Amino acid sequence: MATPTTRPAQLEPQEAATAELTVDDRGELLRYMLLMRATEERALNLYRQGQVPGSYYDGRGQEAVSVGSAFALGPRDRACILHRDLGAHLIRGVTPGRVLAQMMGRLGGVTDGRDGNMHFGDRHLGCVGMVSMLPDMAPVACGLALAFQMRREQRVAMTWFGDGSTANGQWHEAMNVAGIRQLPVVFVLENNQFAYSTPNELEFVRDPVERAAAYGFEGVKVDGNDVEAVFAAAAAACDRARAGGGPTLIQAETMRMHGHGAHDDMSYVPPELFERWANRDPIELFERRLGAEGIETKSIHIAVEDELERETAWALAQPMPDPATATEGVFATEDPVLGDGHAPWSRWAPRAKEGPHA
Amino acid sequence: MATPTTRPAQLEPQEAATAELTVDDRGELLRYMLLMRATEERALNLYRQGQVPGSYYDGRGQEAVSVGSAFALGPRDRACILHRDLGAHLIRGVTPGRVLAQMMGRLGGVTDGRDGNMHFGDRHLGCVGMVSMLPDMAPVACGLALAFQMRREQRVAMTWFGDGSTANGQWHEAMNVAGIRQLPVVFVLENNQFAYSTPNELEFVRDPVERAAAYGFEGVKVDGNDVEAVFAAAAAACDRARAGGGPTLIQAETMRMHGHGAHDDMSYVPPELFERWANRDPIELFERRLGAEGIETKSIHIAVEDELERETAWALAQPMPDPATATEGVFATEDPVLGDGHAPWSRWAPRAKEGPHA
Amino acid sequence: MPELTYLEAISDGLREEMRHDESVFCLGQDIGSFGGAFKVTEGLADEFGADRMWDTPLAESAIVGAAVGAAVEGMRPIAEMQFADFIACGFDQLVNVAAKMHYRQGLAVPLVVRLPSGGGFSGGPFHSQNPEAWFLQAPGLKVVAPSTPEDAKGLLASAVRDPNPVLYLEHKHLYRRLRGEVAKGRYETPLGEVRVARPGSDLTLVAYGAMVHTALEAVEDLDGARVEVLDLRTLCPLDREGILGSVRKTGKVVVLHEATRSCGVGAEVCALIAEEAFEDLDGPVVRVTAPDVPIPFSPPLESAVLPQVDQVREACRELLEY
Amino acid sequence: MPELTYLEAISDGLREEMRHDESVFCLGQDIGSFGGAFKVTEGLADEFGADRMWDTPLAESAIVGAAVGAAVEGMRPIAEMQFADFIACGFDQLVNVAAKMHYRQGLAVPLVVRLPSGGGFSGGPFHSQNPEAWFLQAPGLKVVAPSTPEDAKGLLASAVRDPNPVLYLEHKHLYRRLRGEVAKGRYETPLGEVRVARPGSDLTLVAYGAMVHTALEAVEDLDGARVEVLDLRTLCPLDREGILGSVRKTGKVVVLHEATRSCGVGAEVCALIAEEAFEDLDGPVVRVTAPDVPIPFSPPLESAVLPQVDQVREACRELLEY
Ligand SMILES: Cc1ncc(C[n+]2csc(CCOP(=O)(O)OP(=O)(O)O)c2C)c(N)n1
Ligand SMILES: Cc1ncc(C[n+]2csc(CCOP(=O)(O)OP(=O)(O)O)c2C)c(N)n1
Ligand SMILES: [Mg+2]
Ligand SMILES: [Mg+2]
Repeated sequence: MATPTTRPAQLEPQEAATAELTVDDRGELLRYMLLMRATEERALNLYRQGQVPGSYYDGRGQEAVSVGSAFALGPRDRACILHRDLGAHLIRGVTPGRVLAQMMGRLGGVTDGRDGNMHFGDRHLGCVGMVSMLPDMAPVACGLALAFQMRREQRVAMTWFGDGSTANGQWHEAMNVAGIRQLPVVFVLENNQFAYSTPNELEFVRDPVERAAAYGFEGVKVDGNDVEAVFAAAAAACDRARAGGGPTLIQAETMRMHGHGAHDDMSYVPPELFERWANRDPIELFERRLGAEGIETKSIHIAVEDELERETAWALAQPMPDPATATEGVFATEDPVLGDGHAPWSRWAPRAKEGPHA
Repeated sequence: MATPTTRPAQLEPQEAATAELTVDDRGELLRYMLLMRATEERALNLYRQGQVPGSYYDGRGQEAVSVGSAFALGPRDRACILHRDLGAHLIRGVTPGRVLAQMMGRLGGVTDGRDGNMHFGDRHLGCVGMVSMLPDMAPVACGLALAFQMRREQRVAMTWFGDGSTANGQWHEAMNVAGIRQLPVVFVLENNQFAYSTPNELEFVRDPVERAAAYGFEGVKVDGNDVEAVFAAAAAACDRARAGGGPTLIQAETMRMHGHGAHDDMSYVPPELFERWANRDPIELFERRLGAEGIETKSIHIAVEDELERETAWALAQPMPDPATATEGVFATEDPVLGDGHAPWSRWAPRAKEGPHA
Repeated sequence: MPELTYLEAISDGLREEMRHDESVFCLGQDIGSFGGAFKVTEGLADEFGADRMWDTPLAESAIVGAAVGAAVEGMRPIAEMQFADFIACGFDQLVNVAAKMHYRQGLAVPLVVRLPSGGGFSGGPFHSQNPEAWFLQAPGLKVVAPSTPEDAKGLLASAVRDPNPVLYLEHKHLYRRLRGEVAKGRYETPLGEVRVARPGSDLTLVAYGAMVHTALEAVEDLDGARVEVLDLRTLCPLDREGILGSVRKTGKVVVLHEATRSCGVGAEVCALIAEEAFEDLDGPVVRVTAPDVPIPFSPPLESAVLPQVDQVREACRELLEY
Repeated sequence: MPELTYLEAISDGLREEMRHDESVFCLGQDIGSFGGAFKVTEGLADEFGADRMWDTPLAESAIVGAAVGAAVEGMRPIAEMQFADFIACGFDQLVNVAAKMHYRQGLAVPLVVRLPSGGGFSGGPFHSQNPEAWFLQAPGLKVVAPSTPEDAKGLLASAVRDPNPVLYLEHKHLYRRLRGEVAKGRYETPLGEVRVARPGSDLTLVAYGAMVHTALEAVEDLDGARVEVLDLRTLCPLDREGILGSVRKTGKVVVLHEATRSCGVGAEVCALIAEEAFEDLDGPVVRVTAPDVPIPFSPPLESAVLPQVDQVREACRELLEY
């Protein structure tokens, strides 16, 4: 039944070779992108209705990056997911309702109101939640990979960061350490052209992907709006890492199609630049490709819409946390609990029969 | 009277072209290397005699790097000098006696006993003293260069660091920022093969000089035991910086011929490696070259020996600081005082008639 | 005198300093044409150019380190952390390079680091912190925390002119909620002097930053008690005499801050009083602070953690009755 | 029981933990075949291999960050800072990532960071610091500071087994100067409990780390006064009841530490006492600490700054006479 994809552009042949996607897999890729967009649109509405306290950040336009890359992960792999990468959370198994509850600071959200926005990770699903300081998860991902390497487990740690983060010292320390120990870690650099209002020119002189070679590992650049290209690069990187071939830096070129946060009107973005990327919407691009191959996608849209309605209702029914619990849990009394995540790619799991929501 | 040197090996022709050394200049290079070695030998003796509290670190075998590079600086340039670079201090005008007093924690030392070892810089001579945290002076040097750039002054900031320091996040942040703003800063990377006991293989996968291109500026590798090669690279880098051409990373290959500190027996250094470099002593190499050109150096040796005797006597005559002053000066009451340094290269100053000790 | 918000007062102060002295410049993330995450620097890039309003990359150590280098070369850099929380990423340059420079080698480092700090608006664990106490354990740094628009401008001027590294804590929650009269032109509010925000003789309530307003609200009508509210303004160096003088008069003291409890500035103030004014004390030295916990995001949790007016009132009342 | 130095006790503790549990490993600069800057880890690479004794590059954030990642995956990393002073370079990973992990997402981070700290041997401003107080202002971190070989080993075991990030301050000046009996095999000294280093009833002298020995020496013969010396052992969480119980008994307290004064651990202890034991106090709560100044290099300056036996004796005597 497996239908190999056409080889994505911009990748070395041998890298794409390992990544086989079935028609169902491709449907899943679309579904997760749609689910990410729908969830974020819903969250933005809730924000505008005053249901989301604090600020609101999303990954509009970047759906292909987080979905394409996280889709390559196996259940026992681990992920440190960043603020534009809701798709990765969904793939690991976080339900949209929990995301919405998280944004609203409610119980049932991933952090039960302790943290907000995208600052979360479900430890039961193999995720270590990001902190705001960027890119602090890069060294942490190295530590996860170090544990795998020391225990001789064929597992991978994946983490994401933006173009802005590459200027930070922790980025360098992580890259260098990953190279020296040839750690099984995959770094996904989401170049969405800006760090808040700061354009690439003020962040670096040359593409950070070029640094990978100097750190002693592979750097590949992919079209971040082509979900299959991102997937292929990620799958190749994961395979390499699992085989003891060390880290990979994947630079995915994309564009942040919303403001840095909901408060940001993006006045600093040149309209031509915005237009150019608006014509390359990752979901539209992918649907067009699927359509050209005669693959039906309407049912996926309907399923996602239904799911979102149910999930939103669920989220809105969650209570706020009890103030009396505010000081609990500063210290742990038990050892780490890091469970396995969902891994919807058909390589990892037989397609679930009950429906798309694994 | 100016006798141009033969062009040093390992450098691009256009880079060496600017650096003209007279015979007297070359004598000065030798003199500073001898003075550095003699001062450090004396300090080590004082340490062994119990006159130097705390630890003792030196730059044995690395004389060509600090002397060759600092010699290219002009008086109004600024320097953040590191722990293997006594030669640079001497060139800026710190007398050996003050260095010895510094090591012994006495008044008259550069920090009057406040700090020890090589943790100093004479602000009156355009130096900002290093801190122990490596390589914290790299961002500071960028800040000095930023001031020059903002004020449109044709001045250069130079700083040094070891191979080990290149693994640190601050190194990266400084390189990246220097590249983005094309700051007039010269980075001298002293690769002495080890960071304490840690060999290059555990510090990085590829030579850090290769990273320079990715940061958007020149990286050059020189024989760090050839004082003229180092000088030529530094002079070219300074010229480039002054002309608005941005930063340079000079990787000088050398070897730390003493332990990390006086307590360290270097048992981790493979004897062959040590031997190989022992045969390439920078002072001997240079004297041999001068000798082959018929240039006399004996008088320099004698002058250095004399100077050291006088300076040591002076240092030993300095008192210890008064404990009552220990809590003074935490806060400044006046604005920064950063004076100009000596610049013995004949480009900067007519050769002083009175003798070699400028 | 014009009425300005706390935020406008800071902007105004920055503009005055930059007009007054060419060597003053700003650096930080998005502070240039974007005007900063909170729009404090809005318009400054237009007036002073991109060079004096450097949009840096995301690199706090480089920001602080470059500020140190520029400062020793005679510039007067004002670095902005996008949130005070990010100072943890530039920490080493502050506590090891900037703080110890003058003591070690007599070289002054006139820089200011602006720290938009504090919570109260669901910023969560990484956008609500009050990191001031760390810097009292790093001799060589000064720390100020204005509570009014007037002081915001005046303390900024003093911080910029001071030859030392000064951490300037501006409370985000006051930015647009607080207005007050602010004199035009340059003026300086001296460092190291408390302000009596409300005079009194029955109890001294010590606070700083946003908590000064919580304090004032709490004691506005406390069964007729005359509570003196001290606004510390400068946290380092502390105005020891200012504090002790008030306590000697009242004999009772509550210390209030938003930062977490252990080893906070409140601990220092209490220790100072317990040592130097013991004989004048008519009751325990009481602290009202956030407990030792990260600042949670969700409103009910956050308000359970941050000191509230009622809590302060209750603490004062209890001590008054002691 | 064998007599070990303080340093040998730490080494012994590391060896026991690594033998006992395969998931325990060490990382840091030069800790492998070289055995660490102070030779604390000497021999461990021979026994456990280079993989479990990782000679890292000079990158403190990566060291702490990698330890966090490995810890949440079920390893028990022990990171070494070459000197405690360098923790400023890995600060952010500790206070923002490690400290807040459990509160935010219920994920435990069982890591230990060893901090060779303290002065007394002309280490100068960058090799003599005592950074413990910073971490009390970063909820979620535990902090221990053993003063004896016995506790050095026992607290290390507890720190390694604890599911939280623990900062382990080992005082360099005790390494080879102090010997004591240390039991063979594994044992744990519980976190959060003070030790009565010397019982007494006239005055409580609170100390930790190397200063416990200064304290004991100072009160050995104090005109017959019975001074109780409390060794805090754990600085976070503080043993509130242990401290308050002693003060309630004696009514007088001197708090001693080597770290600088403002917002130090001593400030917290004094504030705690001034609030919770006010009624039991028979005199001011006195601190003996380093003043707020970087630790100078030259011996006469350094000893003027670090608390000396005479100073402690004088402070106790004065308070006893109060
Ligand atoms: C260490 C640190 N400094 C500053 C910030 C404030 N900040 C939040 S997001 C952001 C821009 C990040 O840009 P980038 O890495 O490109 O990620 P993007 O938001 O574009 O996905 C900044 C500066 C931060 N989060 N961390
Ligand atoms: C941030 C930091 N971490 C650790 C140290 C401890 N330390 C002092 S020197 C040194 C090795 C430095 O190696 P390198 O940069 O190659 O300089 P070298 O001494 O070889 O000249 C280390 C690890 C330090 N000084 N700074
Ligand atoms: Mg970006
Ligand atoms: Mg080296």
